[in-house]
Amino acid sequence: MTPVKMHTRALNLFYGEVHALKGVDLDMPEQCVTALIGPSGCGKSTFLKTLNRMNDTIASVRISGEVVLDGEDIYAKNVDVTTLRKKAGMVFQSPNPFPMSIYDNIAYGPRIHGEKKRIVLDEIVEQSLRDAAIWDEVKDRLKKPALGLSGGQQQRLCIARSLATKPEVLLMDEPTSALDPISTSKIEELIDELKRDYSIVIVTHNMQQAARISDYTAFFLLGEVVEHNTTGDVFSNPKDRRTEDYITGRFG
Amino acid sequence: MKKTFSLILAAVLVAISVAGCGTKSGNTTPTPSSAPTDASTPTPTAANLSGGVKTGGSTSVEKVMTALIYQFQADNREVTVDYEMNGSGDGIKNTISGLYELGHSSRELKSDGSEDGLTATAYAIDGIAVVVHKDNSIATLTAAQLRGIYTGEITNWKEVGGSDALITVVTREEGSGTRSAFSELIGFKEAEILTSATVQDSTGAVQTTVSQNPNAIGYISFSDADTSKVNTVPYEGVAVSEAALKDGSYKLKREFYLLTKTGSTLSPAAQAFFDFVLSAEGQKIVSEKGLLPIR
Amino acid sequence: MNNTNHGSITQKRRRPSEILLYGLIFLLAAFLAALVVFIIGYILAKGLPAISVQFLTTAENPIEETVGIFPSIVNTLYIVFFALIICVPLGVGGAIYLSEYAKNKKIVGAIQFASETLAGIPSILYGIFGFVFFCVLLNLHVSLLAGVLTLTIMVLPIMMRTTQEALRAVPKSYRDGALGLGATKWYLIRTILLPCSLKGILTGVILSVGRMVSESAALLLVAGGSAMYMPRGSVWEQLSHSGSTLSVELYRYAMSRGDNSTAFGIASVLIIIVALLNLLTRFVAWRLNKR
Amino acid sequence: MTNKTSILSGRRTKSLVERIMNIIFLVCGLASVVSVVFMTVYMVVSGGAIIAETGVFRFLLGHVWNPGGSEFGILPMILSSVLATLGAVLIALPVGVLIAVFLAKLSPGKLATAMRAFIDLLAGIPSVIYGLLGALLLVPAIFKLQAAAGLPNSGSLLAAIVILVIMILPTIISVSETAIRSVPKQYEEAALALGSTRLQAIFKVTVPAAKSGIVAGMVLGTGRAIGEAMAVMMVSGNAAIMPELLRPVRLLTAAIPIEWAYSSGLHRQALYGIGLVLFVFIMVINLLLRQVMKKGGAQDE
Repeated sequence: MTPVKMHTRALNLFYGEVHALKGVDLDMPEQCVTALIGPSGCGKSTFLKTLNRMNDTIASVRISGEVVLDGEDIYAKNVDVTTLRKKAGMVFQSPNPFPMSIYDNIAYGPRIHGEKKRIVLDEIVEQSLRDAAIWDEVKDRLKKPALGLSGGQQQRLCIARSLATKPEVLLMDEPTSALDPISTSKIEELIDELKRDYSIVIVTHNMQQAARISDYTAFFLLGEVVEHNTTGDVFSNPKDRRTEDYITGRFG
Repeated sequence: MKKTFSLILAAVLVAISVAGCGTKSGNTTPTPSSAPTDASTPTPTAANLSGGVKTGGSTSVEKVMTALIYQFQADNREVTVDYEMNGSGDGIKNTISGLYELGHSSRELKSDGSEDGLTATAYAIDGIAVVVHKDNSIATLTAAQLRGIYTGEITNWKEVGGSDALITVVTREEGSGTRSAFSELIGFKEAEILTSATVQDSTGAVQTTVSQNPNAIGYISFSDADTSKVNTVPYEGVAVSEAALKDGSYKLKREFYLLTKTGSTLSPAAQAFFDFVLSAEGQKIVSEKGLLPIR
Repeated sequence: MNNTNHGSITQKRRRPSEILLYGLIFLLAAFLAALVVFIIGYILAKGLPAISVQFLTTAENPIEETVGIFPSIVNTLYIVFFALIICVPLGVGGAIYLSEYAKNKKIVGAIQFASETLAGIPSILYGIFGFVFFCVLLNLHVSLLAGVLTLTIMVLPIMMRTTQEALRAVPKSYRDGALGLGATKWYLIRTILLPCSLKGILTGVILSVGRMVSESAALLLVAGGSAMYMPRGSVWEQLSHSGSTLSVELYRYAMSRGDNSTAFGIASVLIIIVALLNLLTRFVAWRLNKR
Repeated sequence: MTNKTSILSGRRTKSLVERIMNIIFLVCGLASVVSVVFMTVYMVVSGGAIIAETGVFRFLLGHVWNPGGSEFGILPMILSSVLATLGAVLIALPVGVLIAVFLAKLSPGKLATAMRAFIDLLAGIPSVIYGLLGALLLVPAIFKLQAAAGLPNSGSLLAAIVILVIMILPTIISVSETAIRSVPKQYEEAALALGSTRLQAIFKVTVPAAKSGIVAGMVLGTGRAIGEAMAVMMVSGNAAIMPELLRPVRLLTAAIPIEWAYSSGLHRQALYGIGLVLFVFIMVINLLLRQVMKKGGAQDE
């Protein structure tokens, strides 16, 4: 079994009275893609947002249980959230580049983490855009506003922006649901390459996508992990009837 | 929604109408009894006067003029005297144009021809008091010293026998009657006034400014001087007082004038008011308000 | 940036500059709050004692030297009321034209630019224009009427802007629905647009009243100052006199007459009026989005 | 059988009413245009006389204001107005933006609404009240500074600046806060996700994104600062000399009411001239505002 990069033990989460996550135990192996699938409102995005503590920004959230990254519990008192989020980068559902130039978008991460030297930033920007497979499309207009790019390009820019902070984990919240099929396939190819360097956790509605690009799949239902196994097993012989009903499209 | 809008409109309308006509019958305040001390009969008014008298002009005569008007209206229920307090420039212009029957001014008419066609009748003598802060116990100031202070040659109180502090010169704005009278009496041209002097646009404002600034010196009309706020400085050794004004020992004084269009006759009501001002009762109010009656 | 050893997430990166910035922000916010409370508290503390029935309902009596601001309250009511009578229809009409009728860009651009310019002009310049145009040229002389007309132009942009916002807030579906049923434009305006945007117009009225009550520079020049008489004669006669509103009277008591306690009394009255108007605006806004 | 109603407009009166209404609303709309045209014409006509008389340069650049001697130089007043406005805006802008960030992002809901209500009150208070408080509290407080600087106690440019800061803060705060609030939330989320702290996210992403709104607030504040007359007249000492921080100054706006009551003839026309100069200043600022809004708008699309 490949080593585990992140795991959760007995993870519970409450939005005020709503019990969104119920005792979730999940291992996310290194250098692999773990897909989280399930009907909308099953808690998969909420779960993803606990991994880089983005839920902290929501006032009425209460969390219990353990979330461990490289052996460290990320909800411990002495954790520096900014370092955590640097280490576990996130890409959001709808592309949200900053209203700045393409260059400044990518350089934003390194700059806030103290990188000032121009030549180093240039190198990081180029490398990140190459890693996100968008360098060729933007290399001669780095100074142009990022909002001028197409939807697909913007999402790859956001991925490049996360890569620029040198994360180890990439959390992707339905990255392609707002994109056209061509851009979606580009992103999926990109994810396939990225998993060589990064541990990736991706939330998706699209089961074909999960089947194509993920190594492991976890099926969420009403805040619980119903089944978690290699993608092959989950899709070819699901153990739990509810998983089978879901992936054959009988409900949900 | 419509209801709230019309409700507010109605409320405002009611307030106006109540205010507008409700008090049409003259003042609601009790009619002022004539001065309690002497029981002189009110001056016999001519046949029951009525109508309005339009007057306007200088603000520095406000204190005495509002009292005169108030008393005159009390004696003549049907007469209303309007007093537009918008400055002597406005007063002079509108008396020439005939808008006002009577103009108010606190300075003599200019001889440069711009104010011809008016006759100025003095009805009160107002002293000009040099004032300083309550804590400033300067004994006296001579004309030369005042000239030095106001032209910026003397800058420290110790040069005139005061404590060691820079003098803050406070003066009135360009065009003010009090300022032209003061500079004439002390003997310097208005253009020579210290350019960095603090300028205030009324007697009260000068007094307020001086009352808050220990090192300040200003000049105001004696009738407005409030000795609880400021100290008056004796001029050439003579303290300002009604007696000193009367016997002429206090030199800083100027007259208040009623302006009329030369050659035109006033309406009966206006003429009655004009006579009232110069009458014994009018002159009594003049002295009650701290001025020296002309008669 | 070294990518290899990532360092544990438990390093606390305490940035000194951040603490300083947080401190500065909270300090400034606290200072402003304290300043506002002090200003209002000081004025009310000094002013409320001066307020009495006599203070509010009588005119000044120069003989017995009693103080009363009733005439200036009436002058303020006159100016506010008659200015509203003129500027509400004009403002609402103008806004309706802009949002419903205007077709060619140039007129719309001109009206919009004019409205924005009027909003930006300081009140002292309204004073000069009002004096030169209304008092001298139209021979109204320094009077409440001149004050009414000057303030009408001053608050016109407020009425137009708030009405425009209110009209914009009316859902497009209402317009399409009415027009779809064959309603004429005026019918649509009368039966749907005006009723729906009434609250917005009311907000505009309240804002305009607030602006007019606090106005002093322009009125000092245009409506002058002689508020010492109880209102008498017909409304028209009252309008043709000069007279000072509360704010102008506040200036005269504070400076020309140096009587601070009365000045603070008037200041307190003004603050109470402004506070009530603010509450009214919040109440209308609250009712607006409650629907 | 449905009877087919003809769609040709039968009743002539309906279109008449429409046309009348159209004209009425057009007239209402043009009211503002007519007002601005009349205002511009009469400001130029009344103010132009003195400028023609004394010559534009002598009027604008003359050092001496002595109406009695027909010397009308308003350079000291122009500089005083510019310095006072600049000083006020340079202080009020950063303070205003920081407080706007506090209200929009850092303060708990109830506290923010309470403070906003108070700030609205601050904005609504008549300027005369600021003048009164300034004359009674602020000016005497500055006496100590003046004494230390070896200058006589008096009203001063500093007092005018402080009063103007307090008066334009509410405008800058409310406009900046609205601008900050309208920046899409996900910009900040994206910044946080990259590991920036709360303040970094706010000051490096959200505030820059709200730049055009903040600049608009600044221009509005500048317009209000330049236009203030009464409060400034009560605290600045009104001396028509070259401006220095701790010496009394006379601003363009204050110069008008201070001499208005007793001015006549050429002197009154000189005050109109000052009004015209102010009018031109304000129009320039308004045009500036429109450019900023247009440019700002384009950048956000």
